[in-house]
Amino acid sequence: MSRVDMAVDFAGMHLKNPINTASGTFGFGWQFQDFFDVSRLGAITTKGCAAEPWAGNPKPRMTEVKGGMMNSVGLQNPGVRGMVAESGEYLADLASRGTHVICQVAGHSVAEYVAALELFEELVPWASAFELNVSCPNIDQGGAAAGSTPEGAAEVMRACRPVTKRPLLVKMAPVRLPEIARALEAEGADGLTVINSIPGMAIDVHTRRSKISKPTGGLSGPLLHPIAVRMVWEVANAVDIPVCGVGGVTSGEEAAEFILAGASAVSVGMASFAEPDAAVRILGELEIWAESQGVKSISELIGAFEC
Amino acid sequence: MSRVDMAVDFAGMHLKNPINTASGTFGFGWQFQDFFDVSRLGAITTKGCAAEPWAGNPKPRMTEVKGGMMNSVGLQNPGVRGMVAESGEYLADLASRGTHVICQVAGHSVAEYVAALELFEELVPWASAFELNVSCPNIDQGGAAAGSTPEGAAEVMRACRPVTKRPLLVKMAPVRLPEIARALEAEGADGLTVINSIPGMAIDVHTRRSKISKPTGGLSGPLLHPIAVRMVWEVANAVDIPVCGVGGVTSGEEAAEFILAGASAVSVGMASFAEPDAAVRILGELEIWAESQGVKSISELIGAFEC
Amino acid sequence: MPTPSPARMHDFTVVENEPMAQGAMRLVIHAPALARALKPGQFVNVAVPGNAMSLLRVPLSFSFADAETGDVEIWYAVVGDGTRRLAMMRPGEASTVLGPGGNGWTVPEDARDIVLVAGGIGTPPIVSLAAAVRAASPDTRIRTIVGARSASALTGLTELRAVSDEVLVATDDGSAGHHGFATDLLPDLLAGADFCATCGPEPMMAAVARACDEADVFCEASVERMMSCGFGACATCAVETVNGMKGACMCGPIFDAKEVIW
Amino acid sequence: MPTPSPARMHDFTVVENEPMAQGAMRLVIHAPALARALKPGQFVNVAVPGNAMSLLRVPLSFSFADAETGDVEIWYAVVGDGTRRLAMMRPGEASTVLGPGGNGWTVPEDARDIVLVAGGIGTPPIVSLAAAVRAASPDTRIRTIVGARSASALTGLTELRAVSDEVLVATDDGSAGHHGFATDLLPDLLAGADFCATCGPEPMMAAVARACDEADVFCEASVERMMSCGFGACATCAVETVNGMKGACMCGPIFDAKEVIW
Ligand SMILES: Cc1cc2nc3c(=O)[nH]c(=O)nc-3n(C[C@H](O)[C@H](O)[C@H](O)COP(=O)(O)OP(=O)(O)OC[C@H]3O[C@@H](n4cnc5c(N)ncnc54)[C@H](O)[C@@H]3O)c2cc1C
Ligand SMILES: Cc1cc2nc3c(=O)[nH]c(=O)nc-3n(C[C@H](O)[C@H](O)[C@H](O)COP(=O)(O)OP(=O)(O)OC[C@H]3O[C@@H](n4cnc5c(N)ncnc54)[C@H](O)[C@@H]3O)c2cc1C
Ligand SMILES: Cc1cc2nc3c(=O)[nH]c(=O)nc-3n(C[C@H](O)[C@H](O)[C@H](O)COP(=O)(O)O)c2cc1C
Ligand SMILES: Cc1cc2nc3c(=O)[nH]c(=O)nc-3n(C[C@H](O)[C@H](O)[C@H](O)COP(=O)(O)O)c2cc1C
Ligand code: FES
Ligand code: FES
Repeated sequence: MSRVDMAVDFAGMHLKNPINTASGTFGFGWQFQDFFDVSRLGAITTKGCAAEPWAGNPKPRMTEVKGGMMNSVGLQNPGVRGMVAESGEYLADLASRGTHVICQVAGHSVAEYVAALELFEELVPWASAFELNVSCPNIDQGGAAAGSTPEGAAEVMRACRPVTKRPLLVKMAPVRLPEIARALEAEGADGLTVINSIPGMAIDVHTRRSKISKPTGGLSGPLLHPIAVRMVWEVANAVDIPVCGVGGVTSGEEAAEFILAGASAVSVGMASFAEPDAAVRILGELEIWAESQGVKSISELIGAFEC
Repeated sequence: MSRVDMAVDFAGMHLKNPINTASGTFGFGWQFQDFFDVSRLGAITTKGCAAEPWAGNPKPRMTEVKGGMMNSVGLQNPGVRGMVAESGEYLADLASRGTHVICQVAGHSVAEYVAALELFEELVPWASAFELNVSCPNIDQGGAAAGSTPEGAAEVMRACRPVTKRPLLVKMAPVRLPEIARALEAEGADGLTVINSIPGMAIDVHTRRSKISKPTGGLSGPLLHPIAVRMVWEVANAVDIPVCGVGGVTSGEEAAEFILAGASAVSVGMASFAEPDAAVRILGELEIWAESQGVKSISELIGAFEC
Repeated sequence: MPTPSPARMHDFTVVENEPMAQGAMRLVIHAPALARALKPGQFVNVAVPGNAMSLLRVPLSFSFADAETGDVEIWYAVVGDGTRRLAMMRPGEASTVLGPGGNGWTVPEDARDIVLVAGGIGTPPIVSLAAAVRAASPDTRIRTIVGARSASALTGLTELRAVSDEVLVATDDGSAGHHGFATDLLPDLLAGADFCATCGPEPMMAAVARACDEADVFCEASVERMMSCGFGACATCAVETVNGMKGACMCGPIFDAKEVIW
Repeated sequence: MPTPSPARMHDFTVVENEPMAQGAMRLVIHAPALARALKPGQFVNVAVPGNAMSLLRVPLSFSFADAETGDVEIWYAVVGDGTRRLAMMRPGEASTVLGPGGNGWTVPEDARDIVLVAGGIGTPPIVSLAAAVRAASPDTRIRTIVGARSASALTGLTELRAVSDEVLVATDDGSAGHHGFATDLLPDLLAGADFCATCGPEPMMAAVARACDEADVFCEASVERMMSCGFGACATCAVETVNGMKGACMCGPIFDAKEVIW
């Protein structure tokens, strides 16, 4: 029994603790069920799905870089219907055990976001919230473009807002954060997930070609962390809606940095690849830290960075 | 004797090789003179100097992060006159030995950039070029702000352009690169240095305070490299003026990635701290790579990335 | 819900780690529960200590898994930072391994004449398969082709000869066996065969797949991809198939060679 | 041109690396040219292997440098990743060290009654200074105060007793000597002193500086800053002084205590 109440309110959800999982790094949850009790987490965010299945990018889709990895999966997904058929039962059960399920929504255009969200709204009663991924660096049109200007992001939000009464989160690109955050808040976003992977490049200097099938890919891992903490702080200072911190979390202290910077929740990403139960270890470490801070509730620490 | 001609043309300078040093990581050159023959480098870029001396930020000014470091030096500098008095003789001699000296120019406002550049123009006949640092993340006004919008960057360039006929480079912030690059090219910039350190944050979760004296600092080191390579590629594709790549170079292959991505020169930054002769080791490795590529001149490899 | 990966987290200690051929090492690890669980064609995912900048595991096939001793044998080429660090692990050193990963070979029950084609460092899954087939059915005919750049890079000859009826060798430089591609030798062997398994460089496997298609022999191939997780969570390992993208770590690494778009 | 740092790159091997007090280790490295060059108060900058994510060296003072044997002795507190990795280096292991860095103490030629104040892991530069003063002038009076959190964290007592006329001890918890701050004991000693040197936590050194100022005794302090390079190239080590910012690695680490804005 912890002496600190780990529960937090995040975008209209009451999470039993702040630990969430980053979209695209936790599959649809069931991939982890034999490694640990997934229902110990506050929430999970599922891989971005579009109205129709996407094949994603050619191989190779991944390369390691110093301090992380770079991927060009290109949002391969089974489509909303495929996802529900495959994983719906598991996710509904997980939701019934008190872990909020956040379904990420993908699209190449405003119309595709709306179409995917409409399908989700209809087919996934167990989902607590939806996250619009307007920032995937790995798709040729739509994603990156939409999320990289205040106007583009606002347009997606404006079109999606009427589709559901459930909380709508937006996964933000690592660019022009405060501006875009304000634009999204104005259009009714309930929360912001900061940040998506930062576009990078890794060249094989012998073949002179990209180490992945596209010239650029999305960077994940520890290399992002100090950048992501700064971005969370900027966004938390710019808007009143809550923020979920993402980027390079491998320890409870790194999660704590996000919370101090103003995040109400923290997602574990690629750390789960090499260590499938990383999220629950990090939760334990976060709890120890919260206890060391002499607070009754971890919510007291949200934004408690002093400067 | 190398079988590859390592000379490159960069912004009106003929460099004996593409290796340059990143401003703020190489002092004023003489700090390295007992570690290796600095005149083996194509160029060096000196610490940013303003018209008047700056005291910089309080301590602590540095913390290590995974894959790099974060600093908040805040452009402490002796002012142009102080710099010339202290280091002018050394730099003039270095220039006479065929290593181009690029003097970086700092300011809090357009007027201060102009004032510093005017002083430089008058006092440093031995400098081959000037680099406007419109992107220092560690000063409260001016720097970061000026370089983070196309309008702001263009304004600085427009005001400085008439002051000197020597090449004017601009050290770019890691934001909105292609747009800002085009704006700078339109105002007559001769070359672009990409990128300055990325702002980050590191929180001591026990004291809840920043690990440095400011809430945010500038990140350097390997963690930047894949991001910087991508940004160099974007800029090189956006403009016709040449680019110098900076960020996380610790090996010849990492320098080669910048060249393939479109950089005509490459600066070594924090690698010189732990290994003072890193730049010349990297030069040797770059030469070996160039030889392996079966070219007559390393210039053939500039932008030779295939995608 | 689809079936999750059979992979579990295991501690291991290094038993042996020695050079075995040009650029290749033979690693024996002690991990009893893993050794009991592994089926030929599956893989393991090893956490290699020594570089805090590298967070991912190294996916590797196995050549032998001994349920009695608890040892698992791995043959690997030293190609980059991860395998270089692996090559530095000394007997007694410990780390963790995730496994078994993937599906394993599915030799048809009634196969009585099988052909195996291994190239380069692709021998391990072929070696474990050959041993299993031989153990299960002493009179199945096993004919094997092993290829490599050069004689010094050949692996698994002894092990494969011990269980095969015939082992043919091909080297790119002619320093051993046939001077040329392993697949040059294949068409002759396929006549009469009812199953073919292959693991090696992708162009080789593609050629094997084509030859089997022409000879109408059912062929399985062990397909490699850059893997981030190894248990179905990341989609970096996708293989283009005639039935859409399929993850190498869950639907593979063993694929019906006809299904793969080479 | 200002004088560049005297630092050069040296290879070293570890001779000894053993716990010496609560949380502190005693390291002896073999680096002959460095041992010959070091003057009391200077520092060295050690590359510690074992973490590819950490690129900077660890700056450390030295307690003894033996020009004959070529050995340099370092006492360090294990406080973070760099010093934790250093604590794992075994005798025989090799790496590189940059040094000597900085300026060293400047004891006035005519000083005949000196007071030394060391706190925590700040003893090394005081130990090397005391030994040098004693060697140079057998009849200079040396009185020393050593402070620490607790008796088990005291370092350098034996070494300092061997060369001091008197050694006073203070611990925060009273487990040895005076129960309280080292600086509580200072005013009595300063009467008659003509030089004071201090190294330890910044609040302690500030108090020493104040006391010396009041007693009109020339005082030098060894000031620590986060250092990126250690040879004047980065400006991360700046110390605020009444004469503006001064780099701890070039103008320091030893400063006239009156010059420092504490
Ligand atoms: C299911 C599976 C089984 C494998 N079995 C074996 C085996 O039994 N023996 C063996 O030697 N190798 C095997 N590999 C390949 C092995 O995983 C890679 O050689 C290894 O990951 C390289 O890591 P590195 O850090 O040393 O090299 P890196 O520096 O990461 O890369 C060096 C080269 O290896 C390639 N590579 C790197 N990682 C992978 C990967 N995960 N999959 C495919 N290619 C990669 C890169 O494209 C590059 O050309 C297998 C791969 C998979 C997916
Ligand atoms: C000139 C000089 C001489 C020194 N001499 C000694 C010595 O003789 N014995 C000794 O134990 N320590 C000495 N230090 C301090 C020593 O450098 C730090 O304790 C060490 O760098 C910590 O590294 P880390 O990676 O273990 O800790 P980190 O994880 O980097 O940090 C742990 C703690 O140490 C502090 N710290 C880290 N690096 C430095 C640094 N470069 N300077 C000051 N504080 C730092 C941090 O603020 C933090 O509180 C000296 C420092 C300087 C600048
Ligand atoms: C293989 C992979 C796939 C990803 N797919 C998605 C995705 O579908 N949607 C998304 O918003 N982010 C995706 N991401 C980004 C992560 O959600 C996360 O923002 C990023 O990895 C940074 O967090 P980390 O450093 O903790 O991994 C993906 C990341 C990886 C590594
Ligand atoms: C201590 C320090 C001081 C710096 N000072 C400056 C500066 O004055 N002007 C500037 O444009 N960049 C400055 N930089 C940024 C570097 O020039 C470079 O852009 C950055 O460090 C990335 O390169 P690296 O990863 O190779 O170090 C500084 C970096 C460091 C670490
Ligand atoms: S390696 Fe992650 S899904 Fe296959
Ligand atoms: S540590 Fe770099 S200037 Fe002092």
